[in-house]
Amino acid sequence: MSKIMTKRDVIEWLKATAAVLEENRRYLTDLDSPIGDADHGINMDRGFKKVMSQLPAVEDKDVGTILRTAGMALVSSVGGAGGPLYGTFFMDAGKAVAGKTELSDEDLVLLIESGLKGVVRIGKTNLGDKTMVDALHPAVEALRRAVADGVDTAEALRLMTEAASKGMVDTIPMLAKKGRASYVGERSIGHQDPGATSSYMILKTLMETLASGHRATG
Amino acid sequence: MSKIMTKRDVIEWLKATAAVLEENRRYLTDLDSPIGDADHGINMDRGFKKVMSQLPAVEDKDVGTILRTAGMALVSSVGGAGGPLYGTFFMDAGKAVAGKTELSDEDLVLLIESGLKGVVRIGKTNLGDKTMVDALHPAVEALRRAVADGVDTAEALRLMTEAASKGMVDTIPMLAKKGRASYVGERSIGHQDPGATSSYMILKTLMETLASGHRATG
Amino acid sequence: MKKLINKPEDVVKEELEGIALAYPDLVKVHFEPNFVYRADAPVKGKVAIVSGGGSGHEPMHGGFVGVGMLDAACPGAVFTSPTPDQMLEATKTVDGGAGVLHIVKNYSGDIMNFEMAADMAHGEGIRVLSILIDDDVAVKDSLYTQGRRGTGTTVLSEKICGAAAEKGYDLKRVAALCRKVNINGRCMGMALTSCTVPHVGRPTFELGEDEMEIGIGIHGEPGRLRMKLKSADEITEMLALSVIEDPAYSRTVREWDEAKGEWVDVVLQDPPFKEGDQVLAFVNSMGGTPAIELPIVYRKLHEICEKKGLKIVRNLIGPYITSLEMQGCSITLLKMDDEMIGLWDAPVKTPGLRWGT
Amino acid sequence: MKKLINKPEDVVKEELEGIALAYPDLVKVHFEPNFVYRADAPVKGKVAIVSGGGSGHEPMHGGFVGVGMLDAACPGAVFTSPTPDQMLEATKTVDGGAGVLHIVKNYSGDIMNFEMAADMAHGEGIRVLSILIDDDVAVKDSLYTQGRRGTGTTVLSEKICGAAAEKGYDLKRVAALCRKVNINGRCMGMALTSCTVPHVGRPTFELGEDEMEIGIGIHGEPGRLRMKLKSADEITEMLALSVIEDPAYSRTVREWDEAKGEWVDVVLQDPPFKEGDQVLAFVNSMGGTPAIELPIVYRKLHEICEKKGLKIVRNLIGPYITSLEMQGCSITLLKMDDEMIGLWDAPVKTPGLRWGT
Ligand SMILES: Nc1ncnc2c1ncn2[C@@H]1O[C@H](COP(=O)(O)OP(=O)(O)O)[C@@H](O)[C@H]1O
Ligand SMILES: Nc1ncnc2c1ncn2[C@@H]1O[C@H](COP(=O)(O)OP(=O)(O)O)[C@@H](O)[C@H]1O
Ligand SMILES: [Mg+2]
Ligand SMILES: [Mg+2]
Ligand SMILES: [Mg+2]
Ligand SMILES: [Mg+2]
Repeated sequence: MSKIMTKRDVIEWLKATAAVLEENRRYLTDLDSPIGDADHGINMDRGFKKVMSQLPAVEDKDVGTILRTAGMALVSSVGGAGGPLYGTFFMDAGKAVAGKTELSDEDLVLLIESGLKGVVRIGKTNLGDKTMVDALHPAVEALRRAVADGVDTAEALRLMTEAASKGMVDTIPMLAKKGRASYVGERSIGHQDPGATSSYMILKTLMETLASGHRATG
Repeated sequence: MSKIMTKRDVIEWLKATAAVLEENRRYLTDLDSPIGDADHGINMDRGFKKVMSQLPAVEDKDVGTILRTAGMALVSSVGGAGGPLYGTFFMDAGKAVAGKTELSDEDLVLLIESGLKGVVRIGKTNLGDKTMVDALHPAVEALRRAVADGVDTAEALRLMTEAASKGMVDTIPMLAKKGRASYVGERSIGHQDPGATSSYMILKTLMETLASGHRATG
Repeated sequence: MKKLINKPEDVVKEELEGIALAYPDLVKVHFEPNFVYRADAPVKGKVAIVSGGGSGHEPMHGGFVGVGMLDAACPGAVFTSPTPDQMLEATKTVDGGAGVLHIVKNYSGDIMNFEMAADMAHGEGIRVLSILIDDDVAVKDSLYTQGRRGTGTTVLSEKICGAAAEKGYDLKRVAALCRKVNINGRCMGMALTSCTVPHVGRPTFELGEDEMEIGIGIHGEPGRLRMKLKSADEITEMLALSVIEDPAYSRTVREWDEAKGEWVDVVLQDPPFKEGDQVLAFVNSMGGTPAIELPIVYRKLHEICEKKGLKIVRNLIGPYITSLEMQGCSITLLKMDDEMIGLWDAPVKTPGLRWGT
Repeated sequence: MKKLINKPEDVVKEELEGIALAYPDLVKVHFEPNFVYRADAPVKGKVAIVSGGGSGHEPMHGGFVGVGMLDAACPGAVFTSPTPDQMLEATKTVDGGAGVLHIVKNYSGDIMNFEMAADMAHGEGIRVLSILIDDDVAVKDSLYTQGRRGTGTTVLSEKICGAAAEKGYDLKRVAALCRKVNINGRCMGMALTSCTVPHVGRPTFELGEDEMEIGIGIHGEPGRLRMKLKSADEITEMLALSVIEDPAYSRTVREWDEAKGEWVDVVLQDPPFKEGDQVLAFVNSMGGTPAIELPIVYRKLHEICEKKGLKIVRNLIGPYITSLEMQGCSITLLKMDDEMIGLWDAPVKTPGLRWGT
């Protein structure tokens, strides 16, 4: 199985994610206004800034350690729902690929799937609750299927991102059943979930990182 | 000396004043906003409503009693600076014409002059302090001079009102030295004093009452 | 945005610095992770009570740390639940050997962060029990959603349980008492204006000059419905009747089972209010509503309680659980028994609530 | 206008009704004329303290009636001094035979109405002394104007003199103490937003989104100057330095001379603050500024006092003398001596301020 993602790619992914979330701080916060408490972008930006500050200490470590460190940084700096959920996503993803310094297609599926499972375990989330899981779950499914079908990595990641995007948009008509959005009941309908949106951004950034990474390394 | 003002005229004056102040409640309050605390119109309206409620009980009494009753009603219902000042104006005016049921020109001068003296005593006010005294004082002077000169009543009252109006307008460029307006210092310049304005209204109403009263009684 | 702040990102830190300087006899402040704790912590042999939540609700929770109330409070960023390491550190700092009760408001974020902290504390051998506060009757359904938010009853539970801990109740008894306070308390709030999160810089929602929002939470999250502005009497009636007439409410919450050493589901049911009940009436300002308006609300609430046969035996009126500078109010009624009345009356000495000696 | 009220003309009446219902153990309310008085008044042999002023500054004054503070408070209409008959009735109701001190804020309206009331009380054979509070350093000149307004120091004088009366000070001594508090206290305030008088229905003044008003009074009257919005640190520095660096201030006030049986002019001079002074630092919310922001101001004030060699020995932080829902704050510093510290610490039990037993 060919290695498609190096340790350096993982670090690039986290860095690029930090940049994307900083850029979208306002947008994610705005999404969190009508159905939440107007802090999702602020929270994610604060969290990934903390991740950035922790990265130098583990850059030499394996992928698992890097991801777990990122997760712990998120848990200890984000707070809210996003902190434990994204913290667990990265900690559990890290545990799944512990010790590795390069990842195959299958490793990547395992990584993301484990992250998703962590979110569901902590959040007790069901599909259709209008949360980040509605973006993460179809994305994991799409990636897994593509990899199983032997689709090439770039295309597999494109399919994953497309599924995340569709899942994100599909949260719009949903009635929220988890998180703050559930408090506004019917009024949650018609708004895109901020967590699903940040999840889509994180996965899209993964796709882009590997695309440019592969270009760079030929 | 001919009687120019009956007990009924006094009551009509007070009633008409109540109506005028109700009508100008907002205007006087607005004048009190930039240099005061936005309540002068509210205060005067509340006070003269109380006067109205007390009038029936003293309608049969002499002018002095009627005016003192009005003054006491103002003292006990207006509060602020306006309450003691206008209350004293009417109480002292009433004391000056105690026992009378009809007033001559000279009585009227005495009435208003006594009221003004009461205001100055209570308020320790100097001319030019940017207060009601700046309308009342020139009005009293004008009325006194006109009466001394033998000018007919209607014309004397017109001169009084004209002087009050000029005094009122003259407060605009003044720097306030008494009352709340003094707290804003230089910023009081350029605004017309609300108390001078209500004083002008009260005197103008007196003129109009006697004009229409004289028409009515031929 | 008009606020007495410096940089938005420094609000919580500087607020804590001010608290540390202002009340050194009552509290100390630990930075990174941030928490406020009793000046004399740990109090040996006393059950410690720790709460926390997003900032912006002051005096809750930091202002309730002190003798007879909380042992520690963990402030998150504005409107954002604190992180597990704050709660863990606070828990370790105030544990006097008799265990620690976490009072947690029912928000996904708070629950997840507090659960993580409790798990870590258990791992370090500290006894921790958690009780959820979920009293907001504006949130109707609990079957498929997060269920009710924790609002006004939180303050009351912190006072009553704090007094119980001071009196020597053991951990299980304090937890049982807290559960009892929660199922006997119900709250509903409304907003005349939005609030502005410092980091965001604009009001969280826009309300027309003649509109208000009913069933609001404490985070500037929108309420259940928007309507034309009404009079204080009408608003009070709406809130009070929603609270008083709320039917028996049942939900499943997770609590730590010490015997089993795991989190278990517990079904709790609120007994509805009924004629003859003794209640504590809590009229709360959302932060921007000034003191002149609250007695007007209390006056009507008193009348309604009387009509409904509820006897107000204690009250609390003021800004105690706020939403930054939001104008509006909430009404909380808590059914009281003699034990709770005694504990309510017990001395308390915190920056935000103080009586007795 | 967004307020929790019914009809504007009923605000004060209904507020008082609410207070009567909420605090029957502490205060009673008399209607027409309106005043709030101690539930156990008159207290035989104790000097009684009566204050009053326009409504809209809650908890001042009605919220400060109770054991250890005021015996009665007379609320006028919003921002309008009360009438003489209110003060007269209140004075007669609470006089326990040891005389009554009127604490009067220096506004023409308050002075005139209180003087009339005192004269009437004297006429009825009641001993009444009056002390003016004029502490607002925003008002510079006193020679040709009304002089400084009475602001933050009012609250502090009511607490300290209330404790002295409770301790058995006689009338002259309580009055002398009040005079001492006044000349040792200075205050300055600012506003981020205007307030809206219920009867008027619109903000008293308009401030741009990036403007603030410095040297504001407590009645929505404009301040001395308007400027661009600044940070909490800069605002605190402006207010604190105006207070601390205010030079010796001298003015002539009128006081009742019992021996002469007439009002006499008394010249009073504020001693400037100097290094080594012990002070009480009072950070006050104008009503709409929430609790999260005040410690940020206190933090900077503490730093400045330290730099200036002033030692903060006591503090008070919260909304105590407000301007309806105005956002903003005021800073008051009061030079303390041991007598004043002891009286500050003495028990107080009122709706608005409570400690000790
Ligand atoms: N139980 C849950 N399971 C999965 N995701 C959740 C859950 N609760 C909330 N979320 C996600 O968290 C997002 C909100 O995150 P954030 O605004 O950072 O936290 P908070 O709601 O505490 O302010 C929501 O948009 C939603 O996607
Ligand atoms: N010392 C004084 N002498 C004469 N008039 C005064 C004095 N102080 C205030 N006034 C008058 O009172 C008016 C304000 O009255 P009002 O608004 O009812 O009272 P307040 O200032 O207490 O709110 C001023 O416009 C001024 O004309
Ligand atoms: Mg959020
Ligand atoms: Mg006025
Ligand atoms: Mg949040
Ligand atoms: Mg006034």
